[in-house]
Amino acid sequence: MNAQLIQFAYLASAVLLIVGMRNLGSPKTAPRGNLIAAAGLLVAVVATLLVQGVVSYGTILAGIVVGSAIGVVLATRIQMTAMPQMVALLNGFGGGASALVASAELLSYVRVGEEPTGIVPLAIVLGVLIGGLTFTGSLVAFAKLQELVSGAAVVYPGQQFVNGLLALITLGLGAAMVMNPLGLDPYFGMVALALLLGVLLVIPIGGADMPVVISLLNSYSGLAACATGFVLGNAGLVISGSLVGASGIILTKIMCDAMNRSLGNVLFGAFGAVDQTVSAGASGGEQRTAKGYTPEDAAVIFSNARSCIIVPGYGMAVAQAQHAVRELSDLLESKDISVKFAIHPVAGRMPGHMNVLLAEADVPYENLVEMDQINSEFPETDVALVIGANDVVNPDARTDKGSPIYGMPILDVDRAQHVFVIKRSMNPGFAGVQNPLFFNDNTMMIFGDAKGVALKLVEAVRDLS
Amino acid sequence: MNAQLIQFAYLASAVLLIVGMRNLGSPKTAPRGNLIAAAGLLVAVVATLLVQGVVSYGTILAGIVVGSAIGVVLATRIQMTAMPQMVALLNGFGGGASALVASAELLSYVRVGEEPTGIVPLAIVLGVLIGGLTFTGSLVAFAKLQELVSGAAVVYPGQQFVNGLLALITLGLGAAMVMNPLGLDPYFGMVALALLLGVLLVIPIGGADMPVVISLLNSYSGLAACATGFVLGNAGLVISGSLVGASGIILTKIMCDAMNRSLGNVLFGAFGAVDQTVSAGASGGEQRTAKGYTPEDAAVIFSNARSCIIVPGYGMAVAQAQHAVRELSDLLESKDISVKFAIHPVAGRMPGHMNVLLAEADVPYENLVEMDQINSEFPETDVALVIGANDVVNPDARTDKGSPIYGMPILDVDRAQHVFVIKRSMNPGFAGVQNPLFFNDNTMMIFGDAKGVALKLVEAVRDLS
Amino acid sequence: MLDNPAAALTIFVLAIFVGFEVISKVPPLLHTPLMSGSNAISGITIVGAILAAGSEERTLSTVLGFVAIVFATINVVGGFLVTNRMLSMFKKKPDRA
Amino acid sequence: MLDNPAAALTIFVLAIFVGFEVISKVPPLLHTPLMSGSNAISGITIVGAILAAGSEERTLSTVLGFVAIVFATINVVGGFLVTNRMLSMFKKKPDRA
Ligand SMILES: NC(=O)c1ccc[n+]([C@@H]2O[C@H](COP(=O)([O-])OP(=O)(O)OC[C@H]3O[C@@H](n4cnc5c(N)ncnc54)[C@H](OP(=O)(O)O)[C@@H]3O)[C@@H](O)[C@H]2O)c1
Ligand SMILES: NC(=O)c1ccc[n+]([C@@H]2O[C@H](COP(=O)([O-])OP(=O)(O)OC[C@H]3O[C@@H](n4cnc5c(N)ncnc54)[C@H](OP(=O)(O)O)[C@@H]3O)[C@@H](O)[C@H]2O)c1
Repeated sequence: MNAQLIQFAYLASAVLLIVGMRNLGSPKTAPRGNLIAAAGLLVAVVATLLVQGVVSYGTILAGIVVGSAIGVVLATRIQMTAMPQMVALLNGFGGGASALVASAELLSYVRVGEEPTGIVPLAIVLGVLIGGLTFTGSLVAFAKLQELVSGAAVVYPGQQFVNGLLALITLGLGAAMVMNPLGLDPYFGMVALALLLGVLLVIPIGGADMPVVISLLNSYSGLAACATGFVLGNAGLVISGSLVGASGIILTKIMCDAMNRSLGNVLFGAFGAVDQTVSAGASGGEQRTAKGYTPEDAAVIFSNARSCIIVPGYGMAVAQAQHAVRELSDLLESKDISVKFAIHPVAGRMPGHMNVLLAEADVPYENLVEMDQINSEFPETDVALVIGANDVVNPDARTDKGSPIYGMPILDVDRAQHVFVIKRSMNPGFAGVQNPLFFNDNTMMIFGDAKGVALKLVEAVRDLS
Repeated sequence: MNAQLIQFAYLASAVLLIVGMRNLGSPKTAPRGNLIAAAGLLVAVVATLLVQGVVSYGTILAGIVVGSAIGVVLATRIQMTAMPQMVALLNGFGGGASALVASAELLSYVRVGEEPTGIVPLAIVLGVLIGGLTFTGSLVAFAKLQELVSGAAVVYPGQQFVNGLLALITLGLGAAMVMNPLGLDPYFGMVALALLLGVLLVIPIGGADMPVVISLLNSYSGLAACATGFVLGNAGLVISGSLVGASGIILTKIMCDAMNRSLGNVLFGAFGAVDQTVSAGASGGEQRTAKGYTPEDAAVIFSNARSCIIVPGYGMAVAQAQHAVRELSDLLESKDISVKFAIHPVAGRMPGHMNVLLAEADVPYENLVEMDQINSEFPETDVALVIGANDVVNPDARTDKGSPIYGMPILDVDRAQHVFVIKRSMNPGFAGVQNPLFFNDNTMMIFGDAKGVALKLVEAVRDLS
Repeated sequence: MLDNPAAALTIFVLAIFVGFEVISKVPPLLHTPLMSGSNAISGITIVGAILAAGSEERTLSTVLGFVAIVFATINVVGGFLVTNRMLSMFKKKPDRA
Repeated sequence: MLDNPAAALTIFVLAIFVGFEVISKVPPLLHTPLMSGSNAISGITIVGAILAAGSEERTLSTVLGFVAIVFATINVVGGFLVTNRMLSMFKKKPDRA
């Protein structure tokens, strides 16, 4: 096909990707948006197959078939609660592919003996570096989330010094390559170090901070694709890569803001390792006990309630309790109790995680209300039902300047008339701090697994009427 | 300066323009946004002065000095009520400049005897065509708004056929030029026809529809700049031109939506000529009379009111009544009456026109409330004070399917406890339709010039207490 | 720089997207200054005018270029100044409220 | 097409702007599908992989290209499918309400 035409095809593909992303902005148009974006990618692939010089269709087809098979299996088997690790894994493959492409280009320059010019050497180095780091980093994140390895932050003395040193050496090797692109020794060193750095930079980050890391790595994988775009002089790659780069950065920032932590603190703060003990001490001076209640106790209160706000958290995801919760909410609605769901931006382990789980359980999305919209409603609400959430409902974030989560915006459940909290124990949540909510007079703790308790609540409410 | 560097300067300039436009999004950052955009243009100009081959600095400086002097005088002398014609005039100059640049480029190709290639001939034709049309069209719009000529729509039989024919011939000449860029005969014909078309296309449009036309011409002037960008192979021009093109289209669409009319109807409907009589008949079947009241009557009602919403319209602008209105609102507030301003998107003769006038009179912008936000408040409001507005408060738009403004979103003043309407007579507004609001039992008409009546109201309210 | 039509078109399309996204976020409150401000930006064609007027020889092209500079400068200077004048009038509520 | 670094950079910068504007409009409700969807798009690098794997000779480059195709395809196919699965779960309230 005419080279010009192919470039217009890439432009069309980029437009489809942009239009698709725009359609992702509303639940009504989002499925179509996803299809449009996929069509955009398809256009790019088809256009590429028509590039002169692309001839080994067998190899290409084999690769696509193998990749598609794996992709289909992953996408259809994965449970909704496991989305964070799914995204991590896929992201790793994307980064790895970019690193491989940049490497392949370098090797063919070397084979032909022609020196790359202009921005190409730099782009090759960035593609290999960012892509490689994304690859191993994402795999470690996956392993932590899938609990193949411990999710705890792995820290040791001098860690940041070692990482800093390695990063410097890697950059040095990269610079050497830019100077002399055809010398392969620095290349191999750089690849090895980039892969190592991906591991080392992610292990000190606690399991629950993984989504921030994944989002950041997602941004990186976009930038790596962008770099290969510069290597190949392909505007389609540059545009799509930039889109992903921007998207990842924005989501990272949203998560950090919603936790009131800086990105630096997430990446280097080793939250979930040292901090935990320190902070648990901070508010745990006096030793108070919270009273446990039974689902039957709660049912009595429900029988007089007119309104209920359900606050789901990470525990609901772990317990796979979304369907039971949905059942409960249907039951309450059938008793003329208005039910809404209050969704904190970082409830769970991924931004928007709770929305997906509840949508899976057929909760209509109009009932999923964002934090800012619903906070004013708690004082007029009879029951706030907290299911496996902890940090996102910790009033210390509002009042206790000493708390490590001070300043994090929270859901004001403590202002509701009654608060029920379902969790298994008095153990703290991800941030490792005690939650004074549990000791309030209007709080009833109902200990147990989220799913089990939700089902018992259903029974108890049903029995009462 | 190095050619590459200059291109990076253009990129920097484009980034400044984009960032500037983004800052225009909020009243707090907008003044800074305007400065950033101006800085962006300055960067582009300076970079251009450093281009090799640019040598006649005397000529350039002379042009800039003359242009700046005129620009400064215009910008500082113009009254806020005359903004629509000011924008029209400036816009005409922009379009004219683009047409001149495209022509100059064509002439230098001809002089050198070198045939332009690729997209350049098409870009030249588009630059001349769109730029020329924008130039004369904007000047006619200016003349109508400034009342140098009658604002009425000029229509004659066969008008659209003639215009269509001329447009076809113009396009034919353009096509001839693209085929044979160095033949100058079609060029001169095309220029003449483009200038003529600008006039002919705008005269059938009524004075009050001018803002839509101006906004559309604004978009055109951007596209003309974009075309010269393609002619010169200058990305800075392409980017900035596209920004303006997009901006004009969006504003045009907003205005059409707010009037519930299609762009085609605005451009070819000759609103303000024929329709007027037809539609006046439509709702004027029975002959009712509205009762006139004095400002003193109104003051009595104000003495018992707690809340007032002021609805300004075109009449307030014409009467230059904004300062008097501000005085009235201050007085009412000092009597513990809450005062808000309800701003209809097309009140006045330009989108956002009322906001600028009231801002000029020092009304804080938090008090200027958009239609969608304020409509629900009318039923709980004691007094809706309509000042020189008519169509934007016509309840027929909600209820009378036969009305030409049926479907246009309006301000629901008729739902307030009392409605005062200040205007000079029972004459209809721009759309030429009677307004049943004036005959409602809870409506008091106060006839007179908006400024005079507002000042009398101030006195009367003051005297009463 | 834009010898390659595909690159030029790509830039054009992306800029249109940016324009639509950025402009559609501007609230109605500011539509008049937005109109005059974006109008001023269309004076960017002054860049082309300088290139046309700036060459050594005095030909018809440079004359057209000179007129174009005057026109474009009026548009730019007038546009930004009047926008600035308008914007400086928008004020927040003073403490009296 | 991007032989000219300025054009390439211009496209990059504009695309970043488009990305920021478009993404920041997506509501929190849809952040998880947004993440998986944009993740799938990063698989666009499959284009580069095809170019690398597609040449006639069987060199180390084509082998790397083959692996890259597999990786990128997993990313693309898995990403879009799982996003689709998620999005198809988001439903409006049925009439019962
Ligand atoms: N969403 C994101 O994007 C994101 C990203 C990074 C970090 N984070 C962090 O993650 C945290 C999210 O807050 P969150 O309130 O959702 O969760 P959380 O604070 O981590 O608390 C979850 C609670 O669920 C309980 N739980 C665990 N398994 C359970 C089960 N099977 N049944 C019942 N309860 C169970 C746990 O208590 P028991 O052990 O007593 O049962 C725990 O206290 C925040 O600190 C946030 O900063 C979120
Ligand atoms: N803003 C835009 O962007 C835009 C664009 C295109 C079209 N339009 C159209 O313009 C109209 C705007 O509606 P509008 O309600 O603001 O204006 P309008 O419907 O045109 O009515 C203005 C009223 O002000 C009165 N008036 C004129 N001079 C006055 C004076 N000196 N003192 C007191 N009253 C005076 C007139 O009545 P008397 O003669 O009896 O005094 C007239 O009825 C709409 O039809 C809209 O579609 C607006």
